[in-house]
Amino acid sequence: MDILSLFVVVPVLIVLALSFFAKDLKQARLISVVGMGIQFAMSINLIFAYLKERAVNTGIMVFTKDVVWYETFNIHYSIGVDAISVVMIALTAVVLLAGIFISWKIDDLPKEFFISLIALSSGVFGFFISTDLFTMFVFYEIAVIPMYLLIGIWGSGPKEHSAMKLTLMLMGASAVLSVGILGIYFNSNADGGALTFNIFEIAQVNIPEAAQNIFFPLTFIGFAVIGALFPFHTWSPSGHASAPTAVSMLHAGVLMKLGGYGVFRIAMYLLPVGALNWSDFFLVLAAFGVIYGAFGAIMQKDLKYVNAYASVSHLSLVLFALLMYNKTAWTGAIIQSLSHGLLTAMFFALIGMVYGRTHTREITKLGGIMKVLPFIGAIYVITGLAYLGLPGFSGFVAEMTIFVGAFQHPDMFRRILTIVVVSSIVVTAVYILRMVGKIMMGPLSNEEYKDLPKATWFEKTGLILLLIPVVMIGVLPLGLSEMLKESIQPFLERLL
Amino acid sequence: MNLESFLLMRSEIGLLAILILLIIFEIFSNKKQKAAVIPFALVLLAINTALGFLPLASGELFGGMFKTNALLYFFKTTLSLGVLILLLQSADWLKEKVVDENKASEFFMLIISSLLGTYFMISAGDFLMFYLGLELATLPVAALVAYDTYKRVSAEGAVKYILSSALASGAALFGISLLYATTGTIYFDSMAEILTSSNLSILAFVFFFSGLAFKISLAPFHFWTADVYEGAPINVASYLSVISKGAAALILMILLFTVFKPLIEVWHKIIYIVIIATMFIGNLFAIRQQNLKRFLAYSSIAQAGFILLGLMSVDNLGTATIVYFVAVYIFSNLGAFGVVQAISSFSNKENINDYEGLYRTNPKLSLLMMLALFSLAGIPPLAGFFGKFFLYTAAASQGYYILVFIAVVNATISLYYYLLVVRAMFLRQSDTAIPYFRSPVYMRLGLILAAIGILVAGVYSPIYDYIFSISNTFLN
Amino acid sequence: METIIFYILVAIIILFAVASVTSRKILRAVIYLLFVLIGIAGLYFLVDYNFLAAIQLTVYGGGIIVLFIFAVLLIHHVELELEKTALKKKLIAGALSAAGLAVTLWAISTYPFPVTDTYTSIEVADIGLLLLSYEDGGFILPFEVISVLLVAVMIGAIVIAKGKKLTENN
Amino acid sequence: MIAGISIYDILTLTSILFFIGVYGFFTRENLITVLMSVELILNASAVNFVLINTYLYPDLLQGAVFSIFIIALAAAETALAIAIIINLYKLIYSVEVKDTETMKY
Amino acid sequence: MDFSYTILIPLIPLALFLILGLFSKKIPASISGWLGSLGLGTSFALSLYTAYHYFMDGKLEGVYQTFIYKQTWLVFTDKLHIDLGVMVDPISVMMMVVVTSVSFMVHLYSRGYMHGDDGYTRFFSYLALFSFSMLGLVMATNLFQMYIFWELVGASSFLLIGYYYTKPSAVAAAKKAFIVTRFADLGFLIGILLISYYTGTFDFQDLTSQEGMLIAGWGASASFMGLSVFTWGLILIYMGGVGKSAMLPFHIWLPDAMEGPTPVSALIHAATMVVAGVYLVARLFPAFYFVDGGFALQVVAYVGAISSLVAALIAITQTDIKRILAFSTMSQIGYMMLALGVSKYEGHEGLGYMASMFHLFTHAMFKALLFLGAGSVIHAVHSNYMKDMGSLRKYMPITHITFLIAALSIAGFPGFAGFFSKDEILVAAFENNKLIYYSSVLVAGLTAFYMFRLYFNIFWGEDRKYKHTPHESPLSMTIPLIFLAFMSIAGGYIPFSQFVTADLMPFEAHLNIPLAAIASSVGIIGIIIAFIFYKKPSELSKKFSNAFGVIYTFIYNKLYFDELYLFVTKKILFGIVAFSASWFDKNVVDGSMIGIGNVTVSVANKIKGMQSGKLQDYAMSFVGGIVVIAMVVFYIWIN
Repeated sequence: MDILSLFVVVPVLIVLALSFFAKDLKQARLISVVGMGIQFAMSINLIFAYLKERAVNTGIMVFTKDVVWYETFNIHYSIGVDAISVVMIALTAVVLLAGIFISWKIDDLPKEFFISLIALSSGVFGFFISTDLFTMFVFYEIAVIPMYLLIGIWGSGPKEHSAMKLTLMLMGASAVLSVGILGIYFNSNADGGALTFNIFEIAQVNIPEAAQNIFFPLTFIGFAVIGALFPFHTWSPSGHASAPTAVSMLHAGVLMKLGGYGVFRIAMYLLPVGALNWSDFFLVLAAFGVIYGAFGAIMQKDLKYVNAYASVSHLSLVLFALLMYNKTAWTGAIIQSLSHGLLTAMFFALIGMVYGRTHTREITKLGGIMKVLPFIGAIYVITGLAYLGLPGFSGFVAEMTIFVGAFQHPDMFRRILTIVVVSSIVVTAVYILRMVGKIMMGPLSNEEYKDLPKATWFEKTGLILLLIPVVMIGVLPLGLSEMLKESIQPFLERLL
Repeated sequence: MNLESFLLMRSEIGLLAILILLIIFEIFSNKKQKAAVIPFALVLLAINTALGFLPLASGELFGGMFKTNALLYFFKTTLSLGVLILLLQSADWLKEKVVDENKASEFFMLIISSLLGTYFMISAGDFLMFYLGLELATLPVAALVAYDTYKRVSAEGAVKYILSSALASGAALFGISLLYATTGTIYFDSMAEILTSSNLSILAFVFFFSGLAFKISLAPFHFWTADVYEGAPINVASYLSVISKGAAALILMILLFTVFKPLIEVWHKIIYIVIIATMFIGNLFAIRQQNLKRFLAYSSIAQAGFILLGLMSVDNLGTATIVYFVAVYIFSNLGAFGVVQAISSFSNKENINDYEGLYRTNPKLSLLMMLALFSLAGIPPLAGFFGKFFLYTAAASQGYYILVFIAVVNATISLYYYLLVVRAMFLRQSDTAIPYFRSPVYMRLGLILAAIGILVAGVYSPIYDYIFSISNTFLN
Repeated sequence: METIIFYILVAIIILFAVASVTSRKILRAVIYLLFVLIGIAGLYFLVDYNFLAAIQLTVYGGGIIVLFIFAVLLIHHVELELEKTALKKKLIAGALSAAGLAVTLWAISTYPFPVTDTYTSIEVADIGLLLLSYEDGGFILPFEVISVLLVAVMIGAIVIAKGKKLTENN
Repeated sequence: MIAGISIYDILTLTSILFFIGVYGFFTRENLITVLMSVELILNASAVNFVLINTYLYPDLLQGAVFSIFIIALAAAETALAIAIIINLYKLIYSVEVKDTETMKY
Repeated sequence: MDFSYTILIPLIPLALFLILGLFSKKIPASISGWLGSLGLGTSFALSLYTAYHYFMDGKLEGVYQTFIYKQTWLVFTDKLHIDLGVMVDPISVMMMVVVTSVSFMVHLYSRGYMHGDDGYTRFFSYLALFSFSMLGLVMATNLFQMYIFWELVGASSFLLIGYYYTKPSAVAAAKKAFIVTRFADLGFLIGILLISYYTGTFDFQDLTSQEGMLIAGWGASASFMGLSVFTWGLILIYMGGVGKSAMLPFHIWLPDAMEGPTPVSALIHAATMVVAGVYLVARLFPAFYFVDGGFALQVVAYVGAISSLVAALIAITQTDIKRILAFSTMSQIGYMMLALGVSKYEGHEGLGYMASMFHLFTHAMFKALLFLGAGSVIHAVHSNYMKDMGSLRKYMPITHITFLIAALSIAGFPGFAGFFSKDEILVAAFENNKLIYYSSVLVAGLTAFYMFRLYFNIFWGEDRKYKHTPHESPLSMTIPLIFLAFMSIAGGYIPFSQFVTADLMPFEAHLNIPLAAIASSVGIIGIIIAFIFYKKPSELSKKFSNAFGVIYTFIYNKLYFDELYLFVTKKILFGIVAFSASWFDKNVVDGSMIGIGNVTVSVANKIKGMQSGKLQDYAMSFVGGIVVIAMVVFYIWIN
């Protein structure tokens, strides 16, 4: 078994182990935490293995493997990673492990909860390692569908409605995406070769411009919906608000990144001409989404809604950066994906902890929580500051890289858009501080909150797991950004 | 004609033998032994199915009236396997309700004879055999629909079915007669050579097509479906939705790809419209159903629309994707119907509402139901996903992207109503949930077989590759 | 002469067909149907398909019509009048049938049928041989199939008929 | 071959017969009469086969044989249909079309 | 010469922050205070050593050299990258001394002031964080590093203002400070983007070098609304400075920021962070001066002048002693700004630059002293309001004397530090811009007046009925007062023009006696008026203020700036933009997505009648289907 396939196999094995051996919550979480711990260790190992391999391997992807799956369609199980996938895998592993810690006390159907969560993760891991369109699409859908159960069974509030909306919008998008993928597939022999789903083989082909113009928007929208592109983002606030903590974490932290990743890896790479032709249109949407999401977050009353709109804003920024076709902006986009993944996961974890204790997420009802929950409060403030782009945390590095990169575009229109987008940092500060100030600071809003239980060890572990990479990226970004840039280069060359 | 070539009809002879054995059994068994017919028939059919995995040569018999080739043979085996699963799932129902009324062996006889008709229909080399096969496949089922003789809905359903199908076969027959008028032959091969596009041949085709469309339940020829499924015993509805629909889809494809190839311009347009209408109608009606049989009826209508996508690609690809999808669809639908059957025979409950909280009492059944529904909806890594995706591929290969787009939109709508059932089973909790029960062994076997099909048929690619490799056996 | 007979037969067929589908007295409708069938048998005689005509008369006249009559008698009094069909339904049905007929006739009329002068009369023996021949053009296989079919239908009919008369349900 | 009568006349006749059957199927209020309309439809096709065979393709007897099978089949179908209708009658004491509408939407 | 050890100056506070922050629960208060003070003391000592070392040996052929030690931190493009490092040049060395000295004093002082507070250790960790950030800012080698630390000081300011986080007003003030400066920083960031896009560098040396793209190439750059984009870039960068230094119109956060503990106000909102804007302009001075004929510098000058005047006027009317000091700070920073604004580049021409830096230095000392003194007073009477104070000289002699020294210094009383630095500013203004000069002289008088209004109200006047008899603060608090008092006098005698100049070449600066006389007499007049009004309780001031009526109210309410901002943010941004965004999202965007679903379901309900359950309807649709398909096909066929 190769180093990459294990990322899919291990979750599957854990799912099997869970379904056959887990009897109660204790066993279920033990199996999950051990399994995901292994997965996490594997992802750390992968980073080093990648760096080692990269030194001797100059291919776009390393650790490649190719097994014919459906011969007639030329579908292969072909895998490989570059720096981008590696960091995404690491992100997934971290968030997942943290999520399992956060779900330590899940009481309703614990076994099923962990099964769904881990099944979902296998899709995510598979998605990040695939280099075959079809395989990738398969994993993509595997990653989306367990969300329905996760939100629907373990969620709160109008969970059925939210779960349905989320699932349908995402699956609708993936349906659109499938048309795009077919379009790419049937144009992959434009230069006279065989039809193929292999991304890197298609990249050798110049798909006719007319086809690109049709299939780029399909592919782009297909992926961008999960990346919360305006106006297809509305599944995200209600979905996140209803989802249980770990699921919100995983979804906002990892799943929404599939969108940007897909756009980058497929839509832009395979349909470069279409991408250029459509870029202005989507750029305006993305820029609008940045500002719009930020303003949307200001007026929300529910903490999770605030965070969900914040995610819309931050992920639109990712799409915005991707549409800039610039190495720096792209690096920024990927760092932003990472950073947002970690930070938003932290936020959801914290919100979950507050909610678990106070049983409310209404900003107006909460206040002065820091006094009674100092650890959670402190981390909340730190997360907030990191989220609004304070230097020393990953968010700053990501945003600055995007802004500087985007501003390097020679086109005036894009630079003006960049300035518009930059101004979102103020709005971000407003809603973050409003939230932090209201719920963590100020006088205690309710006497009943006086004796809230302090953070437990597993909650602390989960949070610290997430905080460490945030600080690491924030303090020492150079290695990461150089590693990413190297991998971005071939993709950029395709566009320019 | 020697014995060896005669054995080309091995599948049919097998079924005929089973039929005769069953009749003999019925005649010579006393009242107490009647119940033994269930294992007896199952074993016989299992043997016949197992024999179906032995290779068989291609060839023609009776002056071209009977054809067989690897694809047809594969398909027959699949159908046989489907019927076996279906009978396993019905065994419990038969034991409890039917044996008492002393008509269990007749049930088998009717199913087997209908299956035999299906075989002859798809193996037909001329319109007469086709027509007889069609009727042989249809008429026993009409009797089966009425099998719940004490239920009004069953009787009503049977009436609707027999009369509607009489009209449909009348229309098809009229179409065949007009085709005969334009070509002077009832043999497929010679007709394919002679047939040209003319007003009359088109009209004849439309008449003929309506008859098959009726069997496949394509809009606007589908209306009987929901009522008949609802009225019929669950296993009969299941039979209608998988076996007769699948076989009809196959023979429609064969005829369109061979006999009606000269009319390809015309039937492509017709199919295009029909696909869209069928998918929308099936989906929109399915959304608001409460009765699961009715629900699955509409779902199967929508699925029929998907099957037809493969027709847009008149080549290996189209053939293979259709056959593959039908095979996958058989497993998925049998899974879904099997669960409905299991629950209905335990609790007599068939409504979606009744399924609320099912997961907490019967996790395995709920899980299988979810797998089956997700497979129907086309969620990976279940077989249905591959089936659907390949059908899209087939349609897209001819540039019908808009059609594919409409199809994916419909797939999303269909996901909605499949999720409604999942919602009831998993998300809801209910005090009146169906309590835990353990299904009898036949039922479990039937369900497990269906589950294996759902899980394996997609991921395990050699199945599709095999189908593809044999799918050109009837195309030139 | 043949022409005249043909037209008489046509008149019989169409008139009684119409009567058969409109008559409100059910038994009369059955009898009208019988006349239609006889008219069709007449057509067969006219083209010298005597064997077919005979089958038509025996199977239809002797079998099916009797079956109908039995059914009617089982269910109704002989004089029972059927309910009147709503006019709207009639109009829609009529319009639809007329439209279908128009399309069909138009399609037929635009088709250039070849005219052949060859004429062969057929013997019962020919048909018998054909039915039992397994060579090219033989019909032994359909013959076998239809026998299975008849058995199956018979079983089906018996099974349905032997269902208990339940008084407790409905 | 009937002197003075062309194939078009024959086909017109059978078409009319077919659509009379269809009309009957649409309008009859009684299941048995509906079944009778089906007989007209089937007969139209049977006549078609026979006369087309005679008029156009007299070399082979495909049409004629086909119509024999149609007649046999019609008989079988009718028998089964009547059994089913009587079965319904046993349950609800009616064979009206409008009494078969409990399942809808 | 090797100055690489200067890196330790910021790193020591950073280490302190990490230790105190991570183990804030574990470390007892007794240790953390000492630890902090010790650390900052070390930094201070290092800074002093650096200053000595640099100003003695740092010259090469009469020009101060710049020493840079840096490490690449993040690479953006081939040209643009962020380095982190230290830059040792006259102003950074001076700022190091200012920051570490005041910080050290504040640390010492806080040990007494914060005694017994719950978050004692947390407080010291924040202070350490701030010191680190501020030092990083002043030692920045490039624009982006400065921006990074600029943000960090903003955040530590946020934390420190909101230190009493259970107090809603403190939280509000912290938020306000952060958001207002953040908005200003937006300008800074865009300015950086603009400048770096056209020049391809962030580096201060490249940006300020005469041959650099910015100065040599501005003429060739694109222009926008008649001004070079470089000018726009500089103005935007200056916007960041305006925000941080609380100039008009971004000054509104500063008075509110007084909600923080008083030592914090002394450190951040008087001596160090708020002068970052001045420092920023000084850092980029050549660029400001040369690009577009110094247009951006004019902006700096006028913003400074107006701010200083307005702030002085408002200060007269306030009653909260910390707010008075806050407005005073604003006014004095305006002074520094205008000094920079009127300065030229070379030699004696660059007097304004030198004066600005000089004033920055002396101001840091006496303003820190004023705040710490005020803190001492507040500590004693537990109130911020003048009405609760009076005759405190009897109870708090040391505080009284040191406060008086500081007040005299800020009022420009001859012989005190403020006198010298202010005089240089007035000279520079007089030489370059008369209008600004007159306004500055007026401000000098106003300053003296409000300072002594404050002084007399606190230490003289009526003896209030104190609940607890006020007593002198402990030694830990008075020692810093004494040190700073010393500096408030002695600071003026440092020959600044020898050390800090625009073109890095020392020059001789002389006291301009006539101008000094005018200024100090204006100041003395202010003191005398204050003496008359407030030495003894009298109705005079009240009558006087009543005489101004509306104008007084207008000024008392700080020109209604707060209300204006509140209107813009609450009503327009929140009420209209954000509200309509969320409404739009919920009803239109989400509504249309849900609408698709609802339409589908309602269509499904509408068409249910098709499935009527009637056999004959089905038959009709069957035949109808045939006919329609046939007709459609024929229609296509015929055409």
